[in-house]
Amino acid sequence: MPGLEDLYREIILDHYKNPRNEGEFPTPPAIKAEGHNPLCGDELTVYVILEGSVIKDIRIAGQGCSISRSSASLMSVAVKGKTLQEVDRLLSIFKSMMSISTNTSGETEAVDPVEYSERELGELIALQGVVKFPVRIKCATLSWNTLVQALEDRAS
Amino acid sequence: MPGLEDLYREIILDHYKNPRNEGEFPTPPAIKAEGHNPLCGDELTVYVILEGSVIKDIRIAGQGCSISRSSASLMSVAVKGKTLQEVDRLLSIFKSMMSISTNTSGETEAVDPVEYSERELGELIALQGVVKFPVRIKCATLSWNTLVQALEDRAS
Amino acid sequence: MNTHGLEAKPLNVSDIRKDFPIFSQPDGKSLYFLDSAASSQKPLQVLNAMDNYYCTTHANVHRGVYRLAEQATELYESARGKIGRFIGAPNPSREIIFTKNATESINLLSNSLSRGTLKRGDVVVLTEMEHHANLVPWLIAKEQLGIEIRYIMVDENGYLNLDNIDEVLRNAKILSITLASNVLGTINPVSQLAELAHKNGAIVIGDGAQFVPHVATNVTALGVDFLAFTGHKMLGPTGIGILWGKSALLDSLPPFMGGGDMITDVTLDGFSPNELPWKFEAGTPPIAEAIGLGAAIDYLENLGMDRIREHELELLSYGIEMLESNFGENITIHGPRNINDRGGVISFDFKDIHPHDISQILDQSGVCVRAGHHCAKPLMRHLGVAATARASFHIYNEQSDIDALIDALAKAQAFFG
Amino acid sequence: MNTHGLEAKPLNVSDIRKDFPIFSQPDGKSLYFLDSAASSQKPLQVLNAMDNYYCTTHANVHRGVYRLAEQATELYESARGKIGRFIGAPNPSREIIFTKNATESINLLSNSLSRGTLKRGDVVVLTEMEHHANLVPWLIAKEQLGIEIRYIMVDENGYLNLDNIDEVLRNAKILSITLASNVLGTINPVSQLAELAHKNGAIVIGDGAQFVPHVATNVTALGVDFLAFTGHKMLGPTGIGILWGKSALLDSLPPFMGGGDMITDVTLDGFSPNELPWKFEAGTPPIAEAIGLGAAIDYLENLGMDRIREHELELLSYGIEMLESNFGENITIHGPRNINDRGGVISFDFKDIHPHDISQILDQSGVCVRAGHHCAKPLMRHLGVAATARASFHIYNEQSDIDALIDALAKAQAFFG
Ligand SMILES: Cc1ncc(COP(=O)(O)O)c(C=O)c1O
Ligand SMILES: Cc1ncc(COP(=O)(O)O)c(C=O)c1O
Repeated sequence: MPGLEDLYREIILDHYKNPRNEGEFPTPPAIKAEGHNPLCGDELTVYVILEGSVIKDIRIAGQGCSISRSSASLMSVAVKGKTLQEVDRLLSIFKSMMSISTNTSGETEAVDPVEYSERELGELIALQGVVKFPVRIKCATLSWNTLVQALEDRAS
Repeated sequence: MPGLEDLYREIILDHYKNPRNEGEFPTPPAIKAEGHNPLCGDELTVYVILEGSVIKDIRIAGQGCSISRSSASLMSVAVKGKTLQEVDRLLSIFKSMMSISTNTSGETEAVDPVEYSERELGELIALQGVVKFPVRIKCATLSWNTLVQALEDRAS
Repeated sequence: MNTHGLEAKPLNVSDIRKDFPIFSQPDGKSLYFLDSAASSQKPLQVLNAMDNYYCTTHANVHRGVYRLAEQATELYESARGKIGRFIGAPNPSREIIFTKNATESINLLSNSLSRGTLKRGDVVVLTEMEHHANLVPWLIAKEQLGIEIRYIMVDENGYLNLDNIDEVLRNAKILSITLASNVLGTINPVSQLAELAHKNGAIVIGDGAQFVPHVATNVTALGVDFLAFTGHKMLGPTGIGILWGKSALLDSLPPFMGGGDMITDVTLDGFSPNELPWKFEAGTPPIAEAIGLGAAIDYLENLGMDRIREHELELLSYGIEMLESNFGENITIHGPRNINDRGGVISFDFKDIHPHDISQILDQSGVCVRAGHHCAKPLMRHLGVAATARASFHIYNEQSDIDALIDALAKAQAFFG
Repeated sequence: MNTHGLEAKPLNVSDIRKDFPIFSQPDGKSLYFLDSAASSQKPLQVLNAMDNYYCTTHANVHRGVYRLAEQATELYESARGKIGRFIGAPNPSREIIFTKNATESINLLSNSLSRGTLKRGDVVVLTEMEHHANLVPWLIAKEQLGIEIRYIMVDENGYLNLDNIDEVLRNAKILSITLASNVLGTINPVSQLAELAHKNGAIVIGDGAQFVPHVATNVTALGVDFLAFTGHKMLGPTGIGILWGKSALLDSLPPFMGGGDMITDVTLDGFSPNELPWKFEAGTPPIAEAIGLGAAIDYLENLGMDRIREHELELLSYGIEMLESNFGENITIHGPRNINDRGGVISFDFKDIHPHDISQILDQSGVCVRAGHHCAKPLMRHLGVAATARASFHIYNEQSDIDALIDALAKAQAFFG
C-alpha cells in the first residue's frame, strides 16, 4: 500500500495551506469557468486574464481538498505568464503524468503519453504520487480541466 | 419427485385425445371470451350459450397442451346445464384444489380454501395431481378463467 | 448459522463478525468498516444461498416446465414472499417488484406516473434532504412534462421544517420522501406526512433505502403507497432493489420497461401487459440476487430488527459522545441532537481538514468512512459545505470501531494541524 | 483453472464439466441441460470471483476514497474494459454501459431515443423474429409517440425476407435487429443490413443476447451503432446486462434513469449529467455481477470463441441429424437448413404432442428443454404454432446430451402415441 508521504508531499501541504493566486477577477476583462468534481462535490472557479495569447494573470476561487486546492495553486503558478502554446504543452505533460493508471481506474480520458523532462514539470512533479491513489486523480486534474474550459468557452 | 402418473391420469389423456364440446358457436346468441396462457402462448376461446341463468351449451376452441385441453374439456362437461350459481361453486372448489401451492409458486391468486367433498368435484378430481407441478397450474386454470371472463364481459 | 441468543439480549457482535469473511482481511490487518450507509457487508449465509442456487438449481424462471426451472421459480418467488412479509406487505406475491436498485424503483414510478397520472403544472413534493435517487427522476419528469416541484426545507437542527406544510402540500399529486436521511440520519415523520398528503389526494412514496435495513418496517403503519429500497445496504447482494406498492395503484400504472415476462400477449401492432408483479419485471430478473436477499432477510430477522435498532442507537450515542469529547470545537456533527430521531449515520466536518483528506488518512489505519456529497448536493448547499465525512453502522460494528475512528482522527489532526 | 489445451483442438468437454458444479446433482442423477439459450450455467471460476470480491473487497464504487472502495471501483471498471475488449469496442471505458439485462439495455435506448431523436411518424424497422425484449420497448414508443414500426418478415426457410428491403428501410430512423434468433437459430446478415440502413441515415441497434455468448463478436466488423447483450446467457451471473454504443451517439442521448453517480451537479431546479459511461448508470451498479461477468469472459476467452463455435456447430449437426433420423415425419425442425447460418438452438414440433407435455416427460429423464413461445409471439404466429420445444447448447454440452434427448423423446412418443 502506498504511504501518505507519497500523496502529501511537503510542497502540496504548503500550497494547500498557503494557496497562491487565490481570489477572483471581474469578468470582463477576465474570462472564467466553473468546475465540479462529481465524486465529492468540490467546486472551483478559474479566472484568467489573457493578453493576446499570454496568460497575464490567473485567480482561483472555491472549495476543495488538499490535493485539489494545492494542484490549483501549483497550476496557477505554472501557467502565469505563459503563452497558450506553452500552457498546452504543460497540460499534456500533466495529464500524461496523471494517466499512468488510466486503464484500470475509473478515469476515462485516454491520454497519449507525452515525452517530457522533470525540469519541464517543475514543482508540478510534487503531484506525481497522486496516481497511486486513483480516486484522487480527479481532484488533481479538476483545476486543469476548468482552465481548459475557460479557454475553450472564450474560443466559442 | 412426483411421477408422471400423478399428472397424466387416464381421464386426462382421454379428454385430451377426445375433447368434449369442441368447436365454436356464432356470437350472438353465444357469448365468448379469449384466454391466453402468458407462460406458453396457448390460446383458448370459450363460447357459452346462456338461457336465463343456466349454461345451456358450451364450446371450446383453440390450442393447448394435454393439461390445458383436458381441463377445458372436463370443465365443459362439468358446467353444461348448470346454473351460474352452481358454476360459481364449482369454480371455487376447483380453484381451491389448484391453490395448494399458491404461496410458494408463481401463482398470485390468493384463494380462500373452500370445504368440499370429492363427490362435488366429480371427474375434475383427475386434475388434482397438477398442483404438484406448479408451472402447469396455469394450464389447468386457463379455461376456467376464460369462462369467468366470458360471463363477466356479458355482465358489463 | 448462529442463532444469536434470545430476543431481549444485546447483539453478540463478535459472533456476528464470524459470519462476515471481510473482517478477516488477507493482509491480517484490522478493518474498521464504517460505511454501511453506502453499502453493507454480506454474511456467508447470503453468499452460500446464492452459491447453492447456482450450483444446484439455476435455470431461467417462469417459463420452464422442467424441474430445475420450476424450483428456480419457486425460490425466486418465495424470496418475494419473504421480503413482502419483512415490510408487512398485505399481498407480497402481487405487490413486491424486483428492480436492480432503489434508484430503479423510484425511476419506475416517476416514469410510469409520467405516462398518464402527472400532467403539466402538477405538483410533486420532495424534501431538501433527498438523495439524488429521489431528486433526479423528478427533475427529469419536470424537464419532460413541466411539472412543478416543491420542497419541504430542512431546518438548522436537521429536521424537516413543517411550519408551512399545509401550503406546501396543497394540491400536491405526489409526495416522495426519504424515511431516513443518508447524511443527517434524520428519521422523518413519514406516517404523519402521509396522512396530510393523502388528505390532499396525493400519492405517497417512501424512500426506505436507509431505513428498511435498520428499523422494523411496516408499510401499513407507515401509511405510504409505495416504498423503494435496495438489497446491498441490508446485507444482500448488489444488483437487486425492491419496489413495494399498493396493488390497486400498481394495477393502474402502465409498465415501465418492455420485454419478456411482462406481457400477456404481443402482436406486431401492440401488446397487453401481464398481471402483477411481473408487469413491472421485464426480462430475466436478478434471480440469484433475490435468493441472496431472501437469505439476508432471514439473517436480519433471526437477529431481530428491534435488537438491531437498539444496537445502532448505542453505537450512535457512543460515537457522538466520543467525537465531541475528543474534538470539541474542531468538529461539527450534522443532524438532530436527539438520537431517537436518527438512523445509524454520523456526518461531520472537521475544522480545516477536507473530508477527502480525512478519509484518506483514516484509511491508513484501516478505518473506512465515506467523504463526499453523499449524492445529496442540494442538502450539502443547505449545510454550506461541499462535502462531509460520514461514519455509518450496521450489525457488525462495535465500540472498537469508533475508538479506531477517534484515534485515526487524532492522527489526521496532527498531520494537518 | 483448466487451460483446455491448444487453440486448434476441440473442446475437452469432460474437463469443462468439472468446472460446472450443477452437473453433480445432489440426488446423483444425470442432468442433460439443453436450455442455455434461456440461461447458461456458471463455472466455479465465476462464482469464486464474486465470492472473493464479497469476502475481501466489497464497498460501494466511485465515491469512496478508502482502499476497499478504490479497489472495488478498480475491479468494477476493469470488468468494463474486459467486456469491451471481448466485443472489440474501440473505447471500452466510455462505451460499455452496465444494465441489469439485455432488456434494460434496449429499453434504455428506446426511452432515450424517444426523448429527442424519435418523433411522431418516424420509422423504426424491426424483424418478425425479434424477442419481446426488442419488440415491446418499441411498441411502447409507438403508443407514446406515434412512431411507425415496419417489419422485415421471415420466409419459409427461417431467413429474413430481404426482397423488398430497400423499401422497408426507406426513411428509417432506426433499425433494431437480433443478431441470432432465439427460436430459429438464424444468424442474420447484420453487417449487410447495417450498411443499407446507414445509407438511409438510420441508427442500427443489434440484439446480441443469443450471439455474443457463442460467436466471436466485433462491433466494428458488425457495423452496428449499439449492441445489447446479457450476462446470464454467457456463463455470467444474473442481474447484469450490457449496452455498447458509439461514444458520439451515447454522448448525444439524454440519460435514461436519474439518480446517484449519473450526475455532475444537482440543484433543486435541475441537474447536469455525468460523463460516459456513468451518465447511463444511475444508482449502485451490479458490482459483484460485473466482476463475475468479467470472470466469465476470461473463461470463454481461455477456451477461445472460435473453438466454442466449432463445438456448437458439431452438436447442431449431430442433433438435427439424430432428430430427423429417429423421428422423421413426426418432427418439424424450424429454421435454416444450413447449419452455418444457425446458432446452437434447435426448435421443433412433435406431431400431436404439445411442447409442454414433451418438456414435462423429458424432465423425468433429466433432460431439460424449454417449451413455450420463447418470448417471440409474433414469430410463433408466423410459424403457425402456439409454442415449440427448444433444445440449445453451450460449452458443457456433448453428444450424450443429444442421445438422452432422443431416448426421452422416444418415451414421450410411446406415452402419447
Ligand atoms: C434474442 C434475445 N434478446 C433479448 C433477450 C433478453 O435477455 P434478458 O432476459 O437477459 O434481458 C433474450 C433472452 O431471453 C433473447 O433471446
Ligand atoms: C436515501 C437513499 N436513497 C436511495 C439510495 C439509492 O440506492 P441505490 O444506489 O442502491 O439505488 C441511497 C443509497 O445510495 C440512499 O441513501
